Amino acid sequence: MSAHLPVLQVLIPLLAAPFCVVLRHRDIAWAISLITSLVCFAISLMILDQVLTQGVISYFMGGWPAPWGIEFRIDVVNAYVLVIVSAIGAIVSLYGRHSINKEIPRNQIYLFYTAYLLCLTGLLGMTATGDAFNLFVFLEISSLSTYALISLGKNRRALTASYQYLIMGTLGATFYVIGLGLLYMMTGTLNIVDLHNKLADVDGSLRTFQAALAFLTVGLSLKLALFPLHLWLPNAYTYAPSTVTAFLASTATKVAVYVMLRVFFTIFGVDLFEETGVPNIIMILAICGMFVASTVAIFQENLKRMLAYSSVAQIGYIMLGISFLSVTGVSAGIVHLFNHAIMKCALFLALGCVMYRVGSVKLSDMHGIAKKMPWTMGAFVVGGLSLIGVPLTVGFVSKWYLINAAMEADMMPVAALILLSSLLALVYVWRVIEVAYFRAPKTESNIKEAPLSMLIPLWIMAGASIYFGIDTDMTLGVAELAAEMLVGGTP
Amino acid sequence: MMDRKPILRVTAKIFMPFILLFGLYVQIHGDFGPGGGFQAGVIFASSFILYALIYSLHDAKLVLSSVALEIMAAIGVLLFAGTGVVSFFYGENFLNYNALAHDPIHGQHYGILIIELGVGLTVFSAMTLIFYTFAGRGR
Amino acid sequence: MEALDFISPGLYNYWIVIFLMMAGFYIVIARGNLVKKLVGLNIFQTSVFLLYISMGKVQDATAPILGEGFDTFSNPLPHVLILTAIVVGIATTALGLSLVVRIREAYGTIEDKDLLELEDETS
Amino acid sequence: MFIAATIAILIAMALGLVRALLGPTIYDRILSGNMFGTLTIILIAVHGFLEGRPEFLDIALVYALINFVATIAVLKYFRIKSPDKNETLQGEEP
Amino acid sequence: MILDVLSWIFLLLGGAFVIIGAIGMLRLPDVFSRSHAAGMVDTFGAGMIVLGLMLQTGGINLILFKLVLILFFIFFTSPAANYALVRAALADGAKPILKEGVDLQSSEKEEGAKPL
Amino acid sequence: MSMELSILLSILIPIIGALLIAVTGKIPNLRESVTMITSVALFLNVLTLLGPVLDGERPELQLIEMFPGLTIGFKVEPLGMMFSLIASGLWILNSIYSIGYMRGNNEKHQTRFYICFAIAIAATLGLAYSSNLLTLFIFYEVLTFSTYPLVSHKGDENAVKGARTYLGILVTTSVAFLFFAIAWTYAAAGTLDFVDGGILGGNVEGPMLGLLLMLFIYGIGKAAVMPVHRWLPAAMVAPTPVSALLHAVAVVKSGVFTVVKVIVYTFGIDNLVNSASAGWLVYVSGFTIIAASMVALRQDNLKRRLAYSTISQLSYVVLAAAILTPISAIGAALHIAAHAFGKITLFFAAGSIYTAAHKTEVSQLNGIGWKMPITMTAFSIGALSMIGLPPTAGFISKWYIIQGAVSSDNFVALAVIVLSTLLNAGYFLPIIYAAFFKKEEDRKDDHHGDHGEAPLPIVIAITSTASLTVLMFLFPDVALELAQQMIGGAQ
Amino acid sequence: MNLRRSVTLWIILYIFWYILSGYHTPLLLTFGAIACTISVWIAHRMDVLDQEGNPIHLTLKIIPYWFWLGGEIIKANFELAKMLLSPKLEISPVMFKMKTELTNELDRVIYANSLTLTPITITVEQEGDELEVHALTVKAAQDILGRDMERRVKNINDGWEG
Ligand code: NA
Ligand code: NA
Repeated sequence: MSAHLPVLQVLIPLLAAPFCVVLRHRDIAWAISLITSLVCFAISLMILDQVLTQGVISYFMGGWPAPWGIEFRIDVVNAYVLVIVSAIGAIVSLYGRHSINKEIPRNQIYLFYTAYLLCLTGLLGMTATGDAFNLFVFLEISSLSTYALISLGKNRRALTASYQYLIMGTLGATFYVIGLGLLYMMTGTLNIVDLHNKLADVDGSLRTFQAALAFLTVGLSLKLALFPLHLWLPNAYTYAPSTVTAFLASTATKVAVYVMLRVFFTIFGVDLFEETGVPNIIMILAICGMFVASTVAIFQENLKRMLAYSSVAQIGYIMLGISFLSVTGVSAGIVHLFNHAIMKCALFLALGCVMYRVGSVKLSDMHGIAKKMPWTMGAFVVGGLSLIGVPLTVGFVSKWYLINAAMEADMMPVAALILLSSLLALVYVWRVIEVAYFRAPKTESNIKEAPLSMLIPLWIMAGASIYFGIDTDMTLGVAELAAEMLVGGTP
Repeated sequence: MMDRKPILRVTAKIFMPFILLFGLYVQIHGDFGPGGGFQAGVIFASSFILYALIYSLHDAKLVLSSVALEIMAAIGVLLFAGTGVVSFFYGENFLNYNALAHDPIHGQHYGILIIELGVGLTVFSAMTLIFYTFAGRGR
Repeated sequence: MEALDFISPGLYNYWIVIFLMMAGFYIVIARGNLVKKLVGLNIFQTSVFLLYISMGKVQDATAPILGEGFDTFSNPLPHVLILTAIVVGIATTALGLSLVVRIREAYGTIEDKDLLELEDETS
Repeated sequence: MFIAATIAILIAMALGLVRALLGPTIYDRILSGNMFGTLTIILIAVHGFLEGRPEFLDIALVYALINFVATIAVLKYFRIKSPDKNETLQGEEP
Repeated sequence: MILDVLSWIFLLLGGAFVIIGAIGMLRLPDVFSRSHAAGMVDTFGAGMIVLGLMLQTGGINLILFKLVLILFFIFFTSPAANYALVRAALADGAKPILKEGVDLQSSEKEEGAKPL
Repeated sequence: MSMELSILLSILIPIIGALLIAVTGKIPNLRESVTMITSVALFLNVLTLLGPVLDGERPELQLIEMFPGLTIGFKVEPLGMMFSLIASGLWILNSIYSIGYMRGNNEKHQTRFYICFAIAIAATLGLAYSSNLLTLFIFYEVLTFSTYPLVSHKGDENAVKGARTYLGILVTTSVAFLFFAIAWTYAAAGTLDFVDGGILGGNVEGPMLGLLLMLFIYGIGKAAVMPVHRWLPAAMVAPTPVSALLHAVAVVKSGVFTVVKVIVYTFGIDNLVNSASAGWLVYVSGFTIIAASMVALRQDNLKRRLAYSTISQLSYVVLAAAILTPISAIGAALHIAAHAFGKITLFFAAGSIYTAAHKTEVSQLNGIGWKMPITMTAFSIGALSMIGLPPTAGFISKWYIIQGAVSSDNFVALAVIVLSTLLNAGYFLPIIYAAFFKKEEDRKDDHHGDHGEAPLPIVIAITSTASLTVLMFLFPDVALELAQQMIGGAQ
Repeated sequence: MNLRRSVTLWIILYIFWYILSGYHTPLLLTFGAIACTISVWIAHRMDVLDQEGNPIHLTLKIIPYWFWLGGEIIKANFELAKMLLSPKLEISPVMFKMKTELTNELDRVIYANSLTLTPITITVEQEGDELEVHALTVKAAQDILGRDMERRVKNINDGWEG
């Protein structure tokens, strides 16, 4: 069976989803999604192992060779992303049961798990596939289920948030398909590696490449919420059910970034990509995003919204790293992909616990909460420190690499800007710490610590954001391999 | 309601069986041209939606209930993905149907037929379901 | 026929594509009514279908289906792609519409402007 | 000759679009939308001939069906959804 | 050859009527009168073009049959859609622009029906 | 006991202490006993390292290697040895004093106070033993954050405002400048280890070296070189034991300690002398000395006057290091110790006056010397040390600094020292004069008119620190030996 | 279930299938049979299998009517085209209600649709024996009231009792 791992990775959640519909019971649906996501995680680890030991895995649907058949092609880069997505998926499933039972109407819970599994399918599919159009299909599977998941939020604003995301997301996906269509006209293929090979022979003007790349970039930027195309994100993250927010924040945008890496480095290649001038634009937008979003985050009263803006800023870091076009920079971007997924997951899971017990994640409702929920807030602090980039947390590792990439490129001011924006992160994290730890509770209430079934996944993530801040062999090692491969131009 | 709209009702009545059959035709002949399942699903769903529009949602649900549709959608997905899995057990890649019959040509045909059936079922039930919720909520 | 070259397949298509793109995009951005935005979105997506239709003859790839007495299509790929894109488009529209219905239920309006006011009140 | 027909259809589509934009009532727009749909079907059919791709006829048929269903659906939707009749009839919101 | 010429004539005629109908859409004063023009495009214009295509199929075959289906479909659904539209407009309170002072009764023949 | 274990214990003992304090928080006597035992144990543990270090050994402990070239590790060198001795030794006295002060003033949140205090000490020792800049940076930040609750201890609006200024300035400068400088150093030298003779020689040159030095100096906000001194007066909202911690035991000492370490082990004195890009530092620190003294002259609030005195005294250390001669470097090291003993005495005295007489202003101190003879005698000894007169420690350190300035013909430095000595005398001698030779004014609204000496623990503490100030003058051998060893390596 | 109508519908559908299919292999023909059965079954469930929904009784007589109607459509279209192209848009729209003599609901629908298919007149509402018609010219309105078309529709259905 090990030969079929790439397709099983995507197929298992897809097959599991209908069972949730047919069986209809919320606990059974939860059990299905938990088992499925654990299996997915195991498979992703096996795939990573295979890739690291045997090199690139190529799997052709139906046995037809490229470019006709759809290929699942897994190298270090996407093996790594598969691990991230499925790990977060497993943690979130483990965590979600109580939170979902509380936040979602009873008769819709089985639909929630169905949509969740479909979303997982889409994200894993996007990552695993080697066909650019197939990627679009998976993108839409994940997007559609995401819209559904967001709309399940309790507040009625979840509906408008979902609608807003639907409009922006669809625009993004359509831009992507247009860009892809232009590439297809030039090359006649949709296979990513094939595209790379054939683009080299196309003697089109720079204009045509720019046009195609522009469409692809704008489309993907919408999906990954690159400033200033992030407008859908704050509402979506704020009003979605807590579990969904945690899942989306740590997977959806990450996968979109991965796709962008593929487009930039695998399809176009560093040289052509650099020639188009797009990297400079991305760098500027990334830096603007880091500052604007962090600044806005400081003024948020709703913590989910605060973290949402922080995500926009963090995406800025990732894109900044990529825009350096150097091994160090791209490594920084890729490792931050992983690191940010972990820390944001921890943070949103912590907020999920607060939501579960307090019923609100507004700062004004959290005075002195650390006394009542020490473990939850402890994990929040760990995540927050990581967000700031404090040494011994994952956030430090990526920021260190990022700054080094800037220094390497002789861009001292950029390095300084990275640090200054970390200060903004410090301000918004500190606001929470001060309120949670140093303010007296407004009213006497009998808020208890969150249940263990939520705390354990939360602390797995919090622990991971410390562990991988100290032991960087795995994350950095793989990220560097991936970056070398992408920047080195070997598809 | 239905008695007051004879023009629409009669038009729908005459067309309904033909639309349904056309849907099935597209479904079965899908393997001669790609994408049959989807088109068939759309056509089939359109006929149900038309029926619900001209008669009523209640009437449409009597013909096919939401629960039945949800289960059909699920079966559709299972058919689609499950067929591919079968090929594993013959040591072939996912979606490789050469294994499904004695000779590869027929194997592929059966495979595609079943897959398209899955797609058609899913598309049909998903579209109809969405319409049901949409129309059911709108008053 | 040379005078009419501008409408020969390969050129006039692109003008339509561009026009539809612009029109759809404009409607999505400028319209305040949620349904109209969806209509705009659909028009925008339609431009993609046209784009893919107009490249029907780009390459001479053959269908990966084994022949059995009947001919294979010259290049079925765009065909498949369009259909897929249409499925996605329809699914998106349907989901969008059901969201609009629920928004109407929750807020009593589907105008952007009114929604913003209502949200400001509650938040 | 196919091309002449194509041009005619495109011109008609453009004129229909003008009406759709002018309105003034929602029904004018639906009417031209429906006409636009029919013209699209014909265009697909003619285009199929032009390109030697008769399989486009299937698409045309499906499109015709959807066009019809969509028109009925939209009419039903808008009639139900306009508690204030004058507003709908004036079409354009201020 | 004759079929060809006939086909061209149908195509041109269809094209012409499609355009004329579209012009009618623009010129006519209200949604009720415009629906006449729309019907013209939907049925006659479209029908002529499809007829023209039918003559190009070169014999009785599947393509011809599908074109017939399209034709049938258009002819059956167009009046229904048109009716649904006009009825909806009327029910919504739209007032048709009518010529005033017309007395259909006066010019009526003996055995004719009476307008209510 | 192995030396590795001693190093580890130096950090672990206060942390374990903090945990025990948390556990025993409900029983004040037990809690305070834990504090005392911990501080004594720590001091004894630190003492075990002194012998080997004096014998020329440099015990090392590598804790974590995050990635190649970036480690969390410790290495005890003479300067760090001296600093750790000061910090752990003064902690004992400060604990004694704290018990008297906190109980005497009925302060709230005492458990939190002792916990944070212990953590701050742990951070200080970690900082003192750091073998590289990154480790140092981490403990530097831990120190900042662990002292925040101490500074904002009173919890009223004023305290929170002051604490925020404290945190804001220290963190901002450390992240924006210090961390940036560290990253730059790493990018240039490929290592962050403290090495005899520095690591930057040949890597960064000319004006860039000056710029880097500037980033370090202003990044080390704890050294309070103007204009980043604002946090120090702002932190005067803290209770007196905390002020003592800030001014004498840990915080500002960490600042100047870091400055000396960076100049000696990162830049290398020779390297800086050769490149002549450190000249500006003499002026900047000189200006700070004079300006802060003049501000101190105008302060009526006793603690504020002491605060500005600290700013001025810290710049002595910076100036001494900036003179860039071995002798002045010895002076710098000695001045860290001398100022520690002197200033803690002065703060203890201020707190003692507050506890016993509830007086905070200089103008209220007329005749107080007769009511609180021990306190005011100790105060006088501290003041003499600040001015640099025998028989106090301040004389010795100042002597070395002057020698350095003379030997390098640095007349600017010399002039600054002479002028500032006059100014120091100008703001300290009037206090002593008023305390002993002016008559107390009769004030009817003063309910605390009748008071005697402060509580016993305070008296014990203050006597001990004053004695240390004198003892260091009489027996400067150990301190001198350590300081010389530090320089010995650099030559 | 109306067995006669079900069977006839099945047969008609199967012919439809046979023509559409093009590939007359046993497999596809079997599929066709299944498809027709499913369609009839659903149609039955939808309750569309009555004389309105499956008007097989009209098959022969309606064809001459179609030819006649075709002629009318052509005439009316040219008339409307002339009106639309003339610089002065000479229209005189009228709308009126009338009672039809047709007794059968299906006939009424055929009549109403025929009116709509020929330009210049459209049916706005048809309910029971009452018809509301919009005409672009007074003359067209008067033609309707002349009842020529109505009689022809009545003829199609002559002799059949529903
Ligand atoms: Na008519
Ligand atoms: Na008509």
